[in-house]
Amino acid sequence: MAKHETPFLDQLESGPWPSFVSDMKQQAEVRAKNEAGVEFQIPQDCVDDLLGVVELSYKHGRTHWKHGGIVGVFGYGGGVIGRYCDQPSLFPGVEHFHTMRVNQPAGKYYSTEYLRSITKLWDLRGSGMTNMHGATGDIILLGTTTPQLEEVFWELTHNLGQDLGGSGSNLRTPADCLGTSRCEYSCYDTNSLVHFLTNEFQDELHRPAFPYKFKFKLDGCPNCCVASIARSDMSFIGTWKDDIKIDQDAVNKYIEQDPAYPSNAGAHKGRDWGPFDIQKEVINLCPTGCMKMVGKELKIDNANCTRCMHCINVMPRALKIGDVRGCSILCGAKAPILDGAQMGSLLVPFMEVNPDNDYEAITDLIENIWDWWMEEGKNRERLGELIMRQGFQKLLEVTGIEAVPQHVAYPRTNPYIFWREDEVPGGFERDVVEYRKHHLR
Amino acid sequence: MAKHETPFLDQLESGPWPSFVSDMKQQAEVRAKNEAGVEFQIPQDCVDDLLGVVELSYKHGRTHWKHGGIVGVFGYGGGVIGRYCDQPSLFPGVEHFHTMRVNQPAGKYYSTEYLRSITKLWDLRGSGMTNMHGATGDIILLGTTTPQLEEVFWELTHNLGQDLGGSGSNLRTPADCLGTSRCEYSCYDTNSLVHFLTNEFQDELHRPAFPYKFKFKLDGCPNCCVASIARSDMSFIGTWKDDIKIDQDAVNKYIEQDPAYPSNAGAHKGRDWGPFDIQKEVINLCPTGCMKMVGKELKIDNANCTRCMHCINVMPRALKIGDVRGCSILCGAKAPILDGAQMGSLLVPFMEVNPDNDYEAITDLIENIWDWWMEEGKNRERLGELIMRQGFQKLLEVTGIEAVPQHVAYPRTNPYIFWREDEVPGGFERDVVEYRKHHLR
Amino acid sequence: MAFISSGYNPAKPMENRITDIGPKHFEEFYPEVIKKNKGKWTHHEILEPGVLVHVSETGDEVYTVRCGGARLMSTTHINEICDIADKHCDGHLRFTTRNNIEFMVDSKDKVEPLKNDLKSRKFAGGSLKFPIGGTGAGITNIVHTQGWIHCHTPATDASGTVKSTMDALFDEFQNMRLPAHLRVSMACCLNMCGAVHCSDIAILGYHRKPPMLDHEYLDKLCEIPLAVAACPTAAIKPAKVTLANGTEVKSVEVKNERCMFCGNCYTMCPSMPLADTDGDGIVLMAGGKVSNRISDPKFSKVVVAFLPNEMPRWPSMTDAIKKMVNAYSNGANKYERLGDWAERIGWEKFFEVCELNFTHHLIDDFRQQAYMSWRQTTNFKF
Amino acid sequence: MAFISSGYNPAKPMENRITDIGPKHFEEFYPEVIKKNKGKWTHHEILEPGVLVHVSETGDEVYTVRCGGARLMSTTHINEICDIADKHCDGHLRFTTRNNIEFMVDSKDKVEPLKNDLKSRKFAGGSLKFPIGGTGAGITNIVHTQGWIHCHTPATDASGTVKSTMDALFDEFQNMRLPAHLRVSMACCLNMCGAVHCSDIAILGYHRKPPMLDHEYLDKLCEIPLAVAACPTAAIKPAKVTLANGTEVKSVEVKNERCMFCGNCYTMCPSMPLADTDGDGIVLMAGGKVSNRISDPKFSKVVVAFLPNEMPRWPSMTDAIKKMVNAYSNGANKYERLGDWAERIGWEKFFEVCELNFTHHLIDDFRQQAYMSWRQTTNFKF
Ligand code: SRM
Ligand code: SRM
Ligand code: SRM
Ligand code: SRM
Ligand code: SF4
Ligand code: SF4
Ligand code: SF4
Ligand code: SF4
Ligand code: SF4
Ligand code: SF4
Ligand code: SF4
Ligand code: SF4
Repeated sequence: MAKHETPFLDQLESGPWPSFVSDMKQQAEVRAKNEAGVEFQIPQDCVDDLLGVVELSYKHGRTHWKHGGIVGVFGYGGGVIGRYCDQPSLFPGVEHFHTMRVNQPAGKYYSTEYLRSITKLWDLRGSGMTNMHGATGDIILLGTTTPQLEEVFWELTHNLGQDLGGSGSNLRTPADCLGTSRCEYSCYDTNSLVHFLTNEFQDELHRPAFPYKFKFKLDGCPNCCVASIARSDMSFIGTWKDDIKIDQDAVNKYIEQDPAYPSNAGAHKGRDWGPFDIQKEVINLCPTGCMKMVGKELKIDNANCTRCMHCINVMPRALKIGDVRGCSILCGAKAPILDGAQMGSLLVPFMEVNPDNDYEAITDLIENIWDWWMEEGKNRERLGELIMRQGFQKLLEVTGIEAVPQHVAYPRTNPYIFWREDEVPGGFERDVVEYRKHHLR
Repeated sequence: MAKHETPFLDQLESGPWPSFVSDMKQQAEVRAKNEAGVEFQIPQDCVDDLLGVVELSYKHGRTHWKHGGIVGVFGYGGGVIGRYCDQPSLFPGVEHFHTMRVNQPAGKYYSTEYLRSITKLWDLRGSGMTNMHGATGDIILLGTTTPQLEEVFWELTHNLGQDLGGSGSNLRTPADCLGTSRCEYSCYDTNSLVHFLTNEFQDELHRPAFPYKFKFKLDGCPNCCVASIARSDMSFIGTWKDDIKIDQDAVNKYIEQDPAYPSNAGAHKGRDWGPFDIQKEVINLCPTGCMKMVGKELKIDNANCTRCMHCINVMPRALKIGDVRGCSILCGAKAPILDGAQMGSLLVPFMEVNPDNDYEAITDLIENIWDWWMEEGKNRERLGELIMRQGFQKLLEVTGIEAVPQHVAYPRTNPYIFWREDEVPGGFERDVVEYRKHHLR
Repeated sequence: MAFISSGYNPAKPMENRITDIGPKHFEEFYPEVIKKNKGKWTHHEILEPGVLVHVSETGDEVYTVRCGGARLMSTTHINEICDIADKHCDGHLRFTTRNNIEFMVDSKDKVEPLKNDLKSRKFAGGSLKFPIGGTGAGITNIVHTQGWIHCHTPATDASGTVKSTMDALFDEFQNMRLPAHLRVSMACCLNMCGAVHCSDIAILGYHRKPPMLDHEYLDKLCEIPLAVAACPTAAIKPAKVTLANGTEVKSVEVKNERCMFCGNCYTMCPSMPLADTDGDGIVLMAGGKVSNRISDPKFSKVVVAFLPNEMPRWPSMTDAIKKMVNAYSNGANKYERLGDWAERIGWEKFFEVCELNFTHHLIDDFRQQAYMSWRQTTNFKF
Repeated sequence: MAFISSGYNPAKPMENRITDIGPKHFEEFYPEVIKKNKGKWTHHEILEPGVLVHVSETGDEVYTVRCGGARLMSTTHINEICDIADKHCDGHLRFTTRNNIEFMVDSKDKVEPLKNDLKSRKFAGGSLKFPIGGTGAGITNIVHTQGWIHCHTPATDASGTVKSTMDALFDEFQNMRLPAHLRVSMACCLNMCGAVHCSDIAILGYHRKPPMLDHEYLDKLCEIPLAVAACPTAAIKPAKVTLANGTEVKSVEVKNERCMFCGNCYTMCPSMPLADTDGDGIVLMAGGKVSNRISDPKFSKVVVAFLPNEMPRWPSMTDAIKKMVNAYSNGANKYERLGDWAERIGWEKFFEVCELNFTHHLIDDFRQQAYMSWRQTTNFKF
């Protein structure tokens, strides 16, 4: 028997899509029965009460969670989000209901052994509810009490070899697409780099020293499967510098409609779009118009290709990314608070991704940027907002990067150039008396 | 013999393009000789001194004109720009050198009789130098002394039937393209409307009551030959609502390369661009892709045409503007001072241009806009800046125009909507005590 | 039940403490076939909705079966996922960046048994546990946020709006018949933890009433200068207020007409709650994208200014979304993302074919760059 | 010489005063063929550079011969224009919106005599008085401003830069061999009276030193609050200053590093001049347009941050302009405006093919909309 009636939520059990309500109900029941004999460290009926409080929100159309107090684990300034219910007497099981952010592994690959160790721990010490995964990338352990925070942390670090992720004015848990591990488009090993950066910057991840949050996201190619360009203060997007590799035989297989060569690797199989037409579907859609067929040969004018991935996506067996690989780095993406959303702006058109020297070029750049932001950033000012406030030039200056036309979509439309005194012959100091000799008042 | 040596300016006499230096020298000489026996009312050698002062600027790389004082004709707050030389002892002939702005006729058509009456007047009472025309559109009479201002004005109004144009925080002299007078593309009679508006708003043109300058420009069609969209607080651009008229025979004449049907009316004759290709030059360049050939017939999906003029420009003998004609009205264009340049933003997608009711719809709109701007505009705030500051919605509100998607290039990318209290059920006042019953602190 | 110590000693928090060890190393988690062929993949194919094969230059293949799921997940459910992975996939699996589950097997003959197993599992309430799909030119899982499950600032629920939407769009999850990827995202307030600002279709929770002022407690619970500074539109001023009982307290004053309901003040000060039954609801956005394919990434645009919270299934919202998906599906070209389609036909036509109302709310009036979104041309369609 | 009264009596300014009569009515000025066929024109053709025919539905034709000219024009020159119009055109003519002169005749046989007459006329210095051209896909007259001829704020000359540029581009005035119209505009300070903000190529005078402060006179000649308020970047503050002679005066102080040299302060206060021999010079912009044809109107972009004033012919400036015109002429498609071409090939390629340097000055840092001009994509060319 359910602890609370949930007529609203019950209506979310039907329909094909997996029902979170059904899952919560199943979990409430599992906890109630407790066949595994768990010695629950937080209220056994917390999931019942979670259902109850959410039902109340469905009735009121308002949340019933209060501001989190500052709770956390000793010495860390992040990884825990405090949360209290605003109707504790009705729902005592969720009176305290903090989440813990557990740093996910690169590429989000798991062994079941590991996952079971997490679920076991969370059954014992938490609600047994999770988010797989949080929008930043973490495993979210959803709901426990204050005393359990240190216990969970201890077990994670001692028994699972696993640390917390980020929250607060910290570096946030970096995230990546699966990269070379299972994708032929990947221009660098995202899993290795994200793991390296996460470990290299553990201090920044755990101890707040920044003006506000800071996010890294790593995409293996411009398809951007981890949406780095929209969601990270620094995004590392794989790219290449040389030519797209063409297998002309394979091109002709696509043209001949060979069934082993479906357009876009089969992504459009669900509708009959007519026979594949390389002119219409590839050449005419190439945004730079840099492709053409010469007889049976496909030609790409690579100097004019912007590596948008379209042709490669359409004909993955015929076209391959180049061999001189690295990444482009963009800065400043963020959600709309406060001054409006930003996407990342291109700072480094091409940078090597070199594990052999511990990704030196990348870490140097990161540190220059952080030095500037920590020096100049205001409280709650994201990197993107600082760039807006002080100008893109300033970012170039602090990173020692020379301005190139690649930095802009188009040059400035206003002529309001702030010349520096040392750029102007004779400087800014002038003699008004001398001037007035030639120009009477 | 020239009064001043002008080694710099002399170098601007060579080359094919008409030399302003040669013309000024010719004028200086004509005045010196004075074969017509003019009783010059300002220094006879003023053009010599003008050459001298400009030469000095060429030497210094700096202007030698001072801020103008406030000079003008009685009762008017515009039409005259005061100007004094900052080296009067060197160049006494241009010590005072004010310009007078004379309101040009619609379409800038002239009779020689009229022009000669102007030159005669200006030889007598001014420098005999002009600008034909100023960037706003006026005839600029360049250089006279303060006492002559009233004299010139008297003669203009009494003998030439001609008034001054605008300057200062006034309506400025409205300007137009030649419109139906000599252009088959014109969707309304620009000459008539510009003349009407100029006369209708004489008071606003002459007596400063505005926060800053205000400009009307009138283009007969979207080709924008008077650049209204870039240079006027309100621009009136001809357009039509129904279908482009197609003469299929003429279309085929173009396709067949009939020499009487050169592409773009011959505008590209200077280079061999190869034979005319309707697919490549018209259909593929149509920005909306709404054209196609079906056999020998050209089809236009007019509902998707944006009336960009391209196809009509290329084949003027085959394609004609529609019959339901009027104008689009855009607001707010201005130069970059202070907050950056603006182009006009579309306010009225389509408005009738109806002389029979004295263009009532248009004058009503103008007056609504002025009322708002005079009420809310800050000193030296252009209409475009006011729209930016108070929002486009405000402009719609004061003009009583309903929002339509045509008003935007794209809907807002931020969700920061300022809801008004009356739009939200229950209003903004709430009872915190009641709220706290359901949401403990 | 009795407190069980992990070993942590609150009296000596630093004793034996382990910190800064980061996440587990990914290599421990790679399936064998992934470990062996990393960096060697030559191409892939989507065999059917939800089923991919990647082929390596070594000749190896990996078959991936992708399943949707509620991101809010119990340990019971995770354990069931582990059971499946143990049975079919040598104990490995992964999650995608959009919270789908991927089961991988190293040969083709293992695919059907895996699929059959997945299809057989349902929740008691009737919904599928592991719907297969989410690949290619269709709709995949909705990236979303906490909503009424856990957050203090939402203007709507996350899990419920997502469930309702995915039910409504379920066919598109299991078919690949749209012109291109169509990504739906959800965020329950405009902090936009779901990063809905660059999605083909975005569901956003939005408040519409300025903060209530809990004057009696404000100065006690909040730092007034921080609350004042938090407001991006400078709507908040410090003020002295006389309570009903006559005491004068320090508090703040809000200029309601400057408020855009962003909730930033509430983030800094719990005595300024915004939530309201009638005020809160849904904003729909559309036309954003993230990939660089063909066109540049772009922001989503607001296409429905407000829909009320209609619990539990938000029918007006799912209706509007379906209208957009259908119009897009009918109108766009192969490979054309929703935003590119809207730009090609013009936003004026978008509203027409999606049967959505255009209102003044959709015209930007935030900051100077609003100007760029107005129409500075006569090129428009009637 | 003796004062000649017009009739105006300064003692009684209102006596017999006529005001608010507006301009002359245009109908008085129409040539006969225009008056008769207004609104009836069916089509036109550019017969050769500078020569147009417009055909009416009545069968009438009007032939127009367009001539360039310095906009700065003496009455002597205007009288000569009148002579020509009297001789060939029944005493009528017009000026175009770009300050060309148009002579119209009503039959074809009148064209050659008119052209021959025009071609025969030269200034003493050797330049043409009435070059025929300026039509179609070429370069026409340069819209420009006052410069050192009359204004108080210019950073360069207008007439001289225009003469130099038109000499350099003269072939393009008399040929129609460019891909499309190419409009050059000129403004001598950033008040931009020439409206260079939307031109294919724009020449702009620009200061690069903050205002000098004529402290001794500032308070006497200016209203300090107005000067302070004039500054768009809030670089100006009121200040007390001690002069060399020890007297303390009210004046202002300028934070140099906030100054963007707009000259707005000088417009309000003559004691803050900016002009400087070394500081002043030329900015070149490119890629703007006004017409709505094919693409929307667009702003010009800054492509050369600064070139010094090189009197009297500004060779570095005309060089850079010629490079752009040539690269455009070689690279663009028929009907493609300069800005559309630059966007198609990408601005990074524009700088390459025009052999112009890209410097940090060309990156926008003015106000928040600067952000929109940065590159938010990985789509770029190396
Ligand atoms: C004469 C003329 C330039 C020319 O050589 O043709 C001119 C000359 C001046 N303009 Fe202008 N403007 C002239 C057309 C323009 C235009 C073009 C147009 O009207 O199409 C513009 C850009 C469009 C616009 O209005 O935005 C223009 C934008 C300015 C501005 C900047 C206004 C702004 O809001 O950004 C100023 C500065 C000011 O008003 O203080 C300005 C100020 C001036 C002043 C009055 C200088 C001043 O600050 O006192 C100049 C007097 C020069 C002189 O000594 O004669 N002038 N001015 C043009 C008027 C002639 C006429 O009446 O036909
Ligand atoms: C598994 C995953 C990466 C991961 O590390 O988890 C992934 C995997 C693949 N993506 Fe992706 N993408 C994944 C999220 C994304 C995202 C991120 C997002 O949606 O938040 C994007 C950006 C979407 C956007 O622009 O809004 C994304 C944009 C693409 C594109 C570009 C599509 C376009 O038309 O713009 C491609 C290319 C293609 O489909 O041909 C692509 C192609 C691929 C390929 C074909 C790459 C490969 O060769 O293996 C993979 C399978 C395709 C498929 O699912 O149809 N992937 N892909 C993510 C699966 C999410 C899911 O569960 O559905
Ligand atoms: C848990 C999570 C949502 C989820 O359901 O997945 C989340 C939850 C919260 N976010 Fe977030 N954010 C989460 C990912 C994001 C993302 C997406 C991302 O990282 O890719 C964004 C947009 C990208 C960005 O960073 O700009 C995001 C932008 C915000 C913002 C706005 C920041 C801004 O600069 O615009 C806030 C407001 C703030 O920081 O005060 C915020 C604040 C919050 C807070 C802490 C609410 C608050 O003001 O205290 C939420 C706590 C909810 C709770 O009760 O658990 N959250 N937040 C995500 C983190 C899980 C994880 O670690 O994996
Ligand atoms: C005479 C004039 C109007 C006037 O009232 O004085 C005029 C007259 C014509 N224009 Fe224009 N335009 C005139 C200034 C303009 C301007 C304004 C400007 O440059 O400041 C523009 C906007 C330019 C811009 O976008 O920057 C302009 C953009 C056009 C266009 C669009 C061209 C394009 O490719 O974007 C056309 C269409 C065409 O050429 O086919 C056009 C077409 C025409 C036609 C063919 C219209 C007609 O059927 O008679 C006229 C002769 C064309 C020619 O000269 O090649 N006219 N035309 C102006 C001549 C200026 C001059 O002396 O050179
Ligand atoms: S971003 Fe590129 S490399 Fe990464 S998974 Fe997507 S397609 Fe593959
Ligand atoms: S990657 Fe994009 S730009 Fe490059 S050739 Fe292919 S389609 Fe064209
Ligand atoms: S704007 Fe249109 S109507 Fe006016 S002259 Fe130009 S082409 Fe003709
Ligand atoms: S006017 Fe422009 S949009 Fe309309 S059919 Fe012609 S080319 Fe296409
Ligand atoms: S979007 Fe807002 S309400 Fe939703 S989880 Fe993030 S901060 Fe909380
Ligand atoms: S909700 Fe936002 S805009 Fe309104 S008062 Fe609070 S911080 Fe200011
Ligand atoms: S652009 Fe500047 S300097 Fe030139 S005329 Fe206009 S106000 Fe004077
Ligand atoms: S030149 Fe412009 S920016 Fe500089 S002080 Fe004067 S008004 Fe301010």
